[in-house]
Amino acid sequence: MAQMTLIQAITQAMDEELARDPRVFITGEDVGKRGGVFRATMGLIEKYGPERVVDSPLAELSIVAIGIGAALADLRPICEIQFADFIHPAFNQIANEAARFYYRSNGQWRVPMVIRSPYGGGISGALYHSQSVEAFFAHVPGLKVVIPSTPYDAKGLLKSAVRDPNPVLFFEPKKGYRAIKGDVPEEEYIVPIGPARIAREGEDISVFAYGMMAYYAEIAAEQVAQEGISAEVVDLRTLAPVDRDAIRNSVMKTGKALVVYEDNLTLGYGAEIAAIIADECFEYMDGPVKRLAGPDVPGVPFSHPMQDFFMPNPNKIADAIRDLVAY
Amino acid sequence: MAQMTLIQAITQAMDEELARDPRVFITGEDVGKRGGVFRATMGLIEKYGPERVVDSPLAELSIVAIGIGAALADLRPICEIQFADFIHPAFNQIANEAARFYYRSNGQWRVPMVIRSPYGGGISGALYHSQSVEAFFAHVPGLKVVIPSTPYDAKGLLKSAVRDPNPVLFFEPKKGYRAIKGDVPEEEYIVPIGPARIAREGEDISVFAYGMMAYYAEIAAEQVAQEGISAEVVDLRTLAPVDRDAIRNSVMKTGKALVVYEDNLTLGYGAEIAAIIADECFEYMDGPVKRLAGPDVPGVPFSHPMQDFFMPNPNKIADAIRDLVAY
Amino acid sequence: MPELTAERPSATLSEEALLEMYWYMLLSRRTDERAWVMHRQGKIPFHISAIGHEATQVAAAYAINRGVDYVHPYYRDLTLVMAIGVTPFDFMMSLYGKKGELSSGARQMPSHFGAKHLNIISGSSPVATQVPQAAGLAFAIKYRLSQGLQSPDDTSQPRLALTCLGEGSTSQGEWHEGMNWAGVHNLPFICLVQNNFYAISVPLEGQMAVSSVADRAAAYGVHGISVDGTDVLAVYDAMKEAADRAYSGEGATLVEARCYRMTPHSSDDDDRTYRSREEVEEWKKKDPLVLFQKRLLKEGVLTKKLIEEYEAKAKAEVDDAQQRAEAAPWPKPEEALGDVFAPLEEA
Amino acid sequence: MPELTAERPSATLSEEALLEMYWYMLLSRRTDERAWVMHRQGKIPFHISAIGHEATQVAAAYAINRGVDYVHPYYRDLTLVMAIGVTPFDFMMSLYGKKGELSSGARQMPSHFGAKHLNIISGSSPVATQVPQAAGLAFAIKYRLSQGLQSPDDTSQPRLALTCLGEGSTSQGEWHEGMNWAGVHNLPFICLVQNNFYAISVPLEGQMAVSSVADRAAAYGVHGISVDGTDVLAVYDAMKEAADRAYSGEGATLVEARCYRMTPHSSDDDDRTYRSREEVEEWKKKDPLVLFQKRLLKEGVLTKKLIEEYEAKAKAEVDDAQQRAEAAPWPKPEEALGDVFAPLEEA
Ligand SMILES: Cc1ncc(C[n+]2csc(CCOP(=O)(O)OP(=O)(O)O)c2C)c(N)n1
Ligand SMILES: Cc1ncc(C[n+]2csc(CCOP(=O)(O)OP(=O)(O)O)c2C)c(N)n1
Ligand SMILES: [Mg+2]
Ligand SMILES: [Mg+2]
Repeated sequence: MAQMTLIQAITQAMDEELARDPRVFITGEDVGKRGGVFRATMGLIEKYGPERVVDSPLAELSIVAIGIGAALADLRPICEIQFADFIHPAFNQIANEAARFYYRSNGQWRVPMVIRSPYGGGISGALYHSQSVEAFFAHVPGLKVVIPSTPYDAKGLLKSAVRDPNPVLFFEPKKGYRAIKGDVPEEEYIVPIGPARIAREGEDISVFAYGMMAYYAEIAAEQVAQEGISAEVVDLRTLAPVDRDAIRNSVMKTGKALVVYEDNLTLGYGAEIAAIIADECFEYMDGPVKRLAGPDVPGVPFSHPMQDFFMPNPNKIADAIRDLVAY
Repeated sequence: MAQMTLIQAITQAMDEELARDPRVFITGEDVGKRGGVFRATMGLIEKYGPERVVDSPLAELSIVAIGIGAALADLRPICEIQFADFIHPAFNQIANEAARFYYRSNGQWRVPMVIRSPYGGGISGALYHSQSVEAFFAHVPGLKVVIPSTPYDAKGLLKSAVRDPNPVLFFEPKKGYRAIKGDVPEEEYIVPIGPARIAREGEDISVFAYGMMAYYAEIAAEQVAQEGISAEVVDLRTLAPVDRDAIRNSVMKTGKALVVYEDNLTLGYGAEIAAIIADECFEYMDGPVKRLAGPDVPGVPFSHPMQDFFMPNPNKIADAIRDLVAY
Repeated sequence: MPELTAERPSATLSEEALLEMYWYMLLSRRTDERAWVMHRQGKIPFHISAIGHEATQVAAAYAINRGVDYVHPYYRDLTLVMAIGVTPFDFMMSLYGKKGELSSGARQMPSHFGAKHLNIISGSSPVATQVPQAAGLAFAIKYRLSQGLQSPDDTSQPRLALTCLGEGSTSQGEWHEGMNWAGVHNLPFICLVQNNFYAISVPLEGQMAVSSVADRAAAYGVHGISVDGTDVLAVYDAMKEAADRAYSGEGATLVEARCYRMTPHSSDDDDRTYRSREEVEEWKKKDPLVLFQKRLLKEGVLTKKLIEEYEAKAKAEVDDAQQRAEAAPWPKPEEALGDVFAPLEEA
Repeated sequence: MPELTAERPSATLSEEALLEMYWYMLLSRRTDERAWVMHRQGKIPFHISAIGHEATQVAAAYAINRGVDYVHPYYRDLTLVMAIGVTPFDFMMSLYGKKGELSSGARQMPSHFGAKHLNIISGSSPVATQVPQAAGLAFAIKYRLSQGLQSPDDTSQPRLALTCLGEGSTSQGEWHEGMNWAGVHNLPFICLVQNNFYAISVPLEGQMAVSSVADRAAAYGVHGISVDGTDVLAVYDAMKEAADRAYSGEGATLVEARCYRMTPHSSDDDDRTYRSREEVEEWKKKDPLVLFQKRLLKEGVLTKKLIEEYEAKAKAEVDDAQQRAEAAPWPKPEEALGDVFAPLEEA
């Protein structure tokens, strides 16, 4: 086992997949010599050459569309969008195109591609370098949406994504790139897309989260454990298609549900989790389904006091757990 | 009072606003001589000239961006997107730009514009002429999202939208353009953006819907009334910002909630309504919050049997009401 | 191929090929006309037409390696896809939306072509999305060559990607980005713009401030050609030049073929609201099917007798296609639920 | 203005104007350099620099009706906005993110300029989005003129819209659509592309297969000019021509100004990974501030003494700005919640 950061695990996953399958290539802005603005592709152009690690023009829709075309032609593109905030120009290509090829062609044409992008706030990135965009894509049938919160999962899920015959959006909590560390086995492994991960078992309340918020939820669960509160933390990992069983099983056990996400509250991903629980777990509930999320304002503000106000964090999560357990 | 169709009410609203305010203009594909592919702008170019009813190039992002620029310069653009399915190329301009100008400029720059677009299925339009896209935009703070279901509301809300200092997305249920008729007063009136409309009062169950589904819900409520079921139909009308009081008040009265929408189930707009109820009405609920929506497939299929399978309709709504009332 | 520089590529077309091209134009025309009739009879909800574009499309098909090279068409490409192998029956099935219809299993509207076995990519409705995707297909060809996954003279593999769209659709950012990628990477790519001077009701000058789409090639460092799209052989020459450039690694070409949409935009449209009958009549004199027929007659390739035989054969084929499609079963309602995700085994 | 055709527009610039332009270049440079120091000291999280672009930007500001004409800048436009009226203090406030900061109330990152009273439109980060918006501003001007809402020689109203971006950002579909609209509607619009040959690490040839961005003007039927962006007067001539075209209803202009980004892309970047030190050193010989200083010295407009005075004044102003910004209060946390919607009264 090697101890490594989240971003190192991501680089390693790409490195291994490039080595495994000659059809795998990377494209995106500054992925070549620069190794990506976060250094996720560092060293890869030196190893695999500029034909396989391809600096794109500054144009997201074509980064995705080139990926789609290449995937139709049976290559295995990994497309990097430099920040999730800049994925919107490619929205048409992702939502109208990549997502619908398999269905619209009656299963003739498929789009095995990965779109990687760093997301999330808390890094002084303000409105346009902090966005969470998973809810837009989790709403589009035909797309898989994955967000890891540990190096182990990041590597294993990214490898699964590269091998998946469908378009997979792989969002990486950039605040955790270097902050989150963990063990990663030396030997080859994958983590399947689909199942959630019970990050911590508990009896009193279920906390559903993903990405940076899953990491924070574990810290919060540890905090409240000192006070005798037993919180179960469910790291959803795959947001689409979602693991309904994991949600049901946890809530049926605890009777309380808190959903945490850093995106804006309204229609953020947690709305669906709350709606699933409200429908499928009604008879098991000992309290309302609570959501802790970013406020409904058009972006994470730059200045620290406002940014901190916006962002959920371990203390806010611990408070929400206490409140709901006390309900 | 004049009896008119939904689309006639929409045309009339634009006609009156063009007459009222010289800053109001219309742009979009085929809005000029052709009067729009659905004829919503019919007769307006003849009346107001090609400077105020402007055929755009075939390019949605610039239709919206031109509108944004003109709005920044204190004009009042009404931008037509020919089908909601084609709004995605403009996603960046709407979600990253129009929505955030006021906030990002600390209230200096505002974007008083309307984006009108026909949406929804059931008209043999298949994957790309049937989409419901409201959930994407209702998730973005800074945007108002309005969907009328009656000619009265269509006219009154569209006039409010034109006069609103913020970007308003105005989605029109195209299947109802000519199918839905109703009374519209001769005299000037507006319907404020914000409050929901109790389309029908009832005691046993609350049905939340909008657009074509609100129209269908009223029919379904009438059906089940014969069987002694008293269903309250809440036509949400304004999806963002949503009328939480109307939701709470209705559910507190009936104890049962059914949310109907024709978009895909997962993370469709109804997910937020269900999540609000699960949070704020827990103690009043006599059953799970149920959602009736389109299945999670990448589009409404073309062929009739499959299209009918996809679409909610009055019978399916009536069945869902019966099931939930019997819970 | 230095031999070709002296004479026009079209001069090398065999009589057999010329007759085939004529046949596909005719078959497409008669199929298309029948669809209008079916629509007027209320049998089908929608039709969008290739009438007036046949010369351009058949020439494009014959200039490439049909059924092997990647083709990412648009909704007006009936003649193109028929010349590649889509049959009147396939098309009739899509008009009705019958079970198992070739392109989409009746999930999509008609004219959203797609056929894996012919390397015709499945199309969507939002215009111009296919352009950067087709650049991606061309990128894949170049990639496979560079990585030794494909050999340059293996004609059983796609060696270029062809995509089509209307002149109005070049206003989209999608087009710009696709063209730009094709230029930057010098891709084996052909963008065929079928300039029929209208985008539904909006005339050319409402789309662009230049008079030829081919002028735009210069912005991308790609080769641009403008050609009379009603003239089969002229389009063939242009497309052949483009294809040869692609095959020999010289890069991308933008071809503008100028023609006319002889019908309303679609069965939902009424073109009398925005263009004069005189204009339409004027263009009818340039009906590409009539022009090509005359030319082949003059050159003795076609005969009156052959024309009649072809007409009879086309009618029989279209009749048969319509009857079989009409009799075919509808999809099951639950077929709406399939094919959301490809199974992992397909990876 | 036929008088101008004989001589270069820049020849008509007064000494006073030339000195002002020099002053703004200097003030911007010193402010910018200070920001780098502050970043190294860990006082601020981020800085993005205009160093190397000053000549282009100051000339652009002086060619238009500063503070009246619409300007929709990009993140590298520090000199441009300073020449229009943004102060070092305003900028320092944004670097720290202090309460009430001019452009965004400290909601946005620094260099996301915006000032309503100067008709500087609030900028965002996604590149090129400003281009079609600026076309919309220009459209509004033309609309107001056509509707009699504005008179053509009312210089208290905006009479053109200027937007800026880098050469890499012209790869975006947003750019294409904005340029196209400007061409089709013949708008009073200037797109100033500051071509510094890199988009972060990606060189020009990774963005486009043409060697000058101005070549792309032909695709839109707009006028294109390419100019040495390190030469104040050359850029002024080009921009003045563009502005005169806009004012007189002749339409849109695409101006490419070729210059060099003398720093890494931003404080997050390390340009040693992708460009040689030799290249950077070579370009430093074309430092626009030094070049303009030399020229003004030669022409006797500047003197050694004046240079020293200006330097002292700039230092004092930057010192003062930094101190005041450092001492200014932080926003309240709850200020995160304001300004989601404009109140109805504002309609
Ligand atoms: C993104 C998008 N916007 C709008 C439409 C509606 N629409 C379909 S075809 C068409 C006109 C296309 O004109 P052109 O590109 O010239 O092709 P033509 O139909 O003339 O062959 C329009 C506006 C669409 N399909 N996609
Ligand atoms: C849509 C979008 N994609 C990516 C980025 C990240 N990014 C910021 S600046 C930049 C390079 C811009 O290069 P250029 O347009 O040449 O301008 P320059 O910075 O060189 O002045 C990139 C890729 C962005 N801001 N917006
Ligand atoms: Mg056309
Ligand atoms: Mg640059």
